[in-house]
Amino acid sequence: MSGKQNSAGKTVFSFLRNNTVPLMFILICAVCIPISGFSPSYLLNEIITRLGRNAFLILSLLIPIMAGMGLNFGMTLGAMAGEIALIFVSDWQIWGIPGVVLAMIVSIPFSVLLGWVCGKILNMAKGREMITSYIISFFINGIYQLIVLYLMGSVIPIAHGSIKLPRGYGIRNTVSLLNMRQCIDNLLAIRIEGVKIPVLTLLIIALMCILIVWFRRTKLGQDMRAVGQDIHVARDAGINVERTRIISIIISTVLAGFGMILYLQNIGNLSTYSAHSQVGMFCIAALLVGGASVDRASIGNVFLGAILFHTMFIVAPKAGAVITGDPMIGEYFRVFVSYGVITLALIMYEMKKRRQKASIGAQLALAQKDDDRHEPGIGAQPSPARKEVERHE
Amino acid sequence: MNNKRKWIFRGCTLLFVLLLAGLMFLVGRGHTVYIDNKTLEYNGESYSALERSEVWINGERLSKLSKRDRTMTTTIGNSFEMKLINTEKKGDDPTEVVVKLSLPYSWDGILVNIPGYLAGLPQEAWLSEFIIEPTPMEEDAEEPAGEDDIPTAEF
Amino acid sequence: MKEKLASFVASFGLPRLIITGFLLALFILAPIVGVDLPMQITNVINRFSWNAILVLAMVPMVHSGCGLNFGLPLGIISGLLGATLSLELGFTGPLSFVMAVVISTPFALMLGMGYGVLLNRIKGGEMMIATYVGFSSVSFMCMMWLLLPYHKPDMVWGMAGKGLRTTISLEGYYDKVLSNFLQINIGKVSIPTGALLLFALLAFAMWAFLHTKTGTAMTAVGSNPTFAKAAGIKVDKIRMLSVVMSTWLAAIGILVYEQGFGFIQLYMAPFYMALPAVSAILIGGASVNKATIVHVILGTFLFQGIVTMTPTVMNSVIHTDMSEVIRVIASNGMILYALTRRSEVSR
Amino acid sequence: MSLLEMKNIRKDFFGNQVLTDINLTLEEGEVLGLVGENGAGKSTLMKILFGMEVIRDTGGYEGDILLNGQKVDFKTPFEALAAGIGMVHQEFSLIPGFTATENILLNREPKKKSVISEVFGERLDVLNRKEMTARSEAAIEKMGVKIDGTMVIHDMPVGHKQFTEIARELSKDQLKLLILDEPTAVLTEKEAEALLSSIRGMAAQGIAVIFITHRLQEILDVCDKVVIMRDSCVVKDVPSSETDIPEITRLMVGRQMSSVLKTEIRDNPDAPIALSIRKLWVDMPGETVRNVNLDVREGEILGIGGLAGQGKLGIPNGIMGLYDAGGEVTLRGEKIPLNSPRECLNASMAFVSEDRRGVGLLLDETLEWNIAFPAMQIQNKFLKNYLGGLIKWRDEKAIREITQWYIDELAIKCTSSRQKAKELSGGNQQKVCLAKAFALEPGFLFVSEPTRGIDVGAKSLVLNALKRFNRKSGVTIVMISSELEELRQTCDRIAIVSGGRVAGILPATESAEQFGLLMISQVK
Repeated sequence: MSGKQNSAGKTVFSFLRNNTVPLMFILICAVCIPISGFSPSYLLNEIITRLGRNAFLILSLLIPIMAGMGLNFGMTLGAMAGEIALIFVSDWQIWGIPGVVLAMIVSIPFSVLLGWVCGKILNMAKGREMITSYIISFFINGIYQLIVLYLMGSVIPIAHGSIKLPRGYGIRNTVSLLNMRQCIDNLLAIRIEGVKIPVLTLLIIALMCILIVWFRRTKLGQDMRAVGQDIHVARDAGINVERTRIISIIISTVLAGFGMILYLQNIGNLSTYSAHSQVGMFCIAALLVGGASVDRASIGNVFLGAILFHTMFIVAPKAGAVITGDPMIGEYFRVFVSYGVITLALIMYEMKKRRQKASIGAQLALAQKDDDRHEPGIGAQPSPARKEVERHE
Repeated sequence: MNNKRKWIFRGCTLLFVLLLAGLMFLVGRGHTVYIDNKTLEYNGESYSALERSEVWINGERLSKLSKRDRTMTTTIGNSFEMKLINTEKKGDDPTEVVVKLSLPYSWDGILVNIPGYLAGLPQEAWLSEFIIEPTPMEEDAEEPAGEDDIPTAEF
Repeated sequence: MKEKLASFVASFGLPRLIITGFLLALFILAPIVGVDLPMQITNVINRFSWNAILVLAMVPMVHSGCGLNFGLPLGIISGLLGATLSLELGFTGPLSFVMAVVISTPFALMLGMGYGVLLNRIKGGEMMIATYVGFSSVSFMCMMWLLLPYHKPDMVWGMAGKGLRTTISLEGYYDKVLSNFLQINIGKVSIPTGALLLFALLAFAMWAFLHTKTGTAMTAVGSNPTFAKAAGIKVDKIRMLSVVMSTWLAAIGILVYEQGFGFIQLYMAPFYMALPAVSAILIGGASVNKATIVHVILGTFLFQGIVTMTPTVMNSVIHTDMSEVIRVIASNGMILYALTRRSEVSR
Repeated sequence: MSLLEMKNIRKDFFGNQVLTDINLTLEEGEVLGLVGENGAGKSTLMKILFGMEVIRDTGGYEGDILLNGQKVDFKTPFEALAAGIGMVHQEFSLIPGFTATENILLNREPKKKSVISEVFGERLDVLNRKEMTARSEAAIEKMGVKIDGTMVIHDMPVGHKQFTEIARELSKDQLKLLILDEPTAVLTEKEAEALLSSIRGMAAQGIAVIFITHRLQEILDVCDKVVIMRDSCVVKDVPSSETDIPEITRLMVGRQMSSVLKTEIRDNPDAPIALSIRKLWVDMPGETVRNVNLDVREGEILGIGGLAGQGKLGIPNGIMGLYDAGGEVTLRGEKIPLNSPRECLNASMAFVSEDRRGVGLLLDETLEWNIAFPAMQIQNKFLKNYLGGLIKWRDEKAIREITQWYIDELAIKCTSSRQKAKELSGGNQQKVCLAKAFALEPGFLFVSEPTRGIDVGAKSLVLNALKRFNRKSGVTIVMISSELEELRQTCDRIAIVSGGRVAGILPATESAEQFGLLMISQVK
């Protein structure tokens, strides 16, 4: 009887522990929504807009996680590739959906190149992929600035003055994408009780999800999962580990490029030098809010995360303003929460690794007790967890 | 053999993507079309402005042009179609004209003169490139904020 | 000869060589293109004196094997708390600096200890988590700067009467108190003796510490934690000590920076302060697990040299200010280089 | 024609002969049992056969390997696999989050083509799950032991993991020869039986098996012939029906003892107990200790021997606090708290670890630091006190002197006392480790595998230094070694650890067979 209760308590506890972050966010949202006083239809509208805007970007993070490379802070690279493509396309004056499609095509070579570089570097820094990919995003940002601020218009031909800085080269701080603004969102869009649903965008996202599911079932997907779980075993089995890892980063970068283009077509203008700088951080935070961890993430995490994170994002400033009378508090609060959630997820991941190690000692002590009782029996079997843990150190 | 087959497939895909890109260049080219109702001087002759001209695009009225008025619209692709409902002189009955134009690829802004078009003049008389003087915007050319940016609210 | 050169390049590191060469070229170019060299040198020395202690703060954690302290902002926050409280409590002039140091110390110790406990629980993942601990604490303090009951009129927003301003002028407080202390002027070059002296003092203390029993233990922990454990060292305690030291030095470092700069910068300003310090010490020759005082001095000088010299010299040469971009590429490139080296401890 | 023939195989690691003129033949469907002490050369032989990279990296091997009469020389394990040789290693090579089926067919999955894979290459083929299930089931069938193909590895009992590995080898159609390296070590009795019968089944299907184990009964049960190795040579190659366990044991460990050192061995049963160990368990990966009781007498050198992986290394590592441990340890009547290296060192115990590079040395620091460090930290030696002891300054001069003294005393070959530890050879590094322990002037010393990986000359120097230290200063020493001969030369009494427990304690003068029997008594 008590044993049953105990095990039920344990399941509840482990459920709570494994889902701390999403539960915390549900709580935050539940408190903030009534305080903010937004109407449900407004909220719903905003959430759907933001879901359509961001889901694709967040999806791009899944594949490196599958390949065991952690959260790809280098997705910023894809975002930059997308931005470069958009600058070109808007200089060529290709508008509307053709503009978006062309930008995606143009972004591919840039993304592949950047992803390849990133993958190469990460292969040199195994075990600290995350901090390295994080620094790579800064480093490439420098190169991006060099290209966009100094080379475009002077070396790389840019025809239109409207996107160039007055000095004759370099791109302006904002490039208007008015001519492709929400072109995808508005096509086939339907309104239900004042809530606009961008059907085409959602279709594209759904297609992407199907692609990811399909990808998991391919040989390459299987190899990535193998590499992600145990790099040595995968190598012994003849899988080209380095190449597989590079491919996973390239795919992620290309998808991030597409995601950034979709994101910017919704926003309608491009902040040339800052649009990408926070994108990685927000996407990673959203994914983690959805209950993903450094080594495990699913499509469900993406959507749950996008919805919860953006609900918080919408209501926090207003709620903060209502509570403290200062709208900035809410602004800072949501920034704090984004960083806090990443910090928490990273800490929990590292602690989980340590906990696994510590549990074996406890098992041995237990076996010893059994041993005493059954003396002089041959004794307990080596603990089954043993070998796995050794390998994973 | 297998390799060859692989490269054929890859080549086809690449070709397809490039063709798609090319197609996008054609169908996605955006233009701004300016429609003028002004008196046109051509070869010493003068074609006077209409009393009134309504410009309809895609079944919606864009604007109503009086004498010396100008309106503008944007269009994607190189073919452009509009319907004009013209009143030549005060008191005249309005006449309907459907205008179909093929827009030159390299021009961003295109100026169409209605009186010239209606008079059946050669194309170079009523179709011209419209260049906006790049107005020096007061946007500061300072360094981008870059990494010191505060995370923005817009996301 | 060629081999010797190759081995020198290998040991010194190509990126480091490029950066040193670049700075040398700048110094040579400067007089040719008509830049005021004495003024530039004064600038470099001044900026060196502002930043050196922040770079010095990297040393203890590198020594104890915690890696590069990307969590520097945590220490900076303690310094900012000390600074603002010192002003709020009405101290002025040099005394306000002393009080800022005194007040920030307990904050640095407390935050450092918490940070140390955390880092001891996540051995192996220090650098990434440190980065994000820094970020979260900065964004948390953004709220606090608004909410904490500061009242001093020259610190808070004029309209609301509460909430600290983003930048607070230190005029009348400790603006340049160290720099002007015993300042030496040789021709056009002026040397901020006081600030340099404080750095020298702290650097000496650090050097001395590394020669004591505990300092030796710290180096051993960084060099081989299992060896240290087998030799009876409480590894966690030593690591904790190094984290606290680093945090405290960061607190002092930001105060010295402020006295040179003349302003307290709040809110998002400490956000990316770790990166320049990290890349400076790496440029100086440190690696993820080895760092000395020489690396600190050399690195700060090289880094600040590039930061100050590039804008002016580049501007005179090509009439474009590419310094920001060059700084970003050089400093982050240096960090990348260090991260991708196989960790230099041979096992 | 034989399936496999190995002729005059020789191999040395940097001048250290590990295989001498090995000859071996194996017929189709034959089961060969390979036995020998650790370090006898079994695994090196198998590595050569399997084309492991480590062999080529260390200069290759001499002699010929003939497979079906054809000379082969595998550059990589993949070539060996292609030629029909499969090997199940001691450590599992399985992906924990995959099912048994996915692991069995790892990187050999049947696939289906699609338009996308035509463009982006065959890695984008979709896996053919149905075919995978069929193939893995066929392999499991072949093995004769029932395991669930859909079960995820990390939920499996250890035995099933082992069977998954074997099934993986069996799923390769070209498999002709299967090498099993101590496959029963992790199995329960029932599972081991199942495995043995499946080996017989495989043999019946014409697959030859090389079976390495320490459980001699298994060899006799299942093998057609036994090959016994000792000291890098094959000492006997007999049909298993013509031999028995005592003979095999004797051949495994038997050796003529050098009579020179025998005289120095003393046994003093009346000496007081120095260290008493009760109910010790240690969680050291691969060297688990369970319920060890052991008494060490004052002034003796006690040897601890046993086969690798049986837990002998866990004992000192656990007591000295390097791995999680539990139980009771008393030194001269005082209880020593476990899991605290500091307390042990304070109680004047010292430890020379078997893991020189990982635990024993600060590779990037000077010899001075290495030798003086523990003594400085534990006993405040080599320090100058300033401000009434507030500042404890490193006394570089004293450190240099003591280092120099040990360099001379132990004949450490180095350029100076400031040379970095990583630049020394293995034997000299070991001497530095000893010097580090001696500098603590301990009352009780653990020495773990003092001669591992060092050449013969250095070996006797190190062992002599230990013996001298014990005899001169009367320090009690516990020496752990895999080499029985070395223990018998140096120690007074020898405890044999088997299956994580002390199987017995014998005087060093006892015959090799006796030790051998103890070694395999509780092997699991």
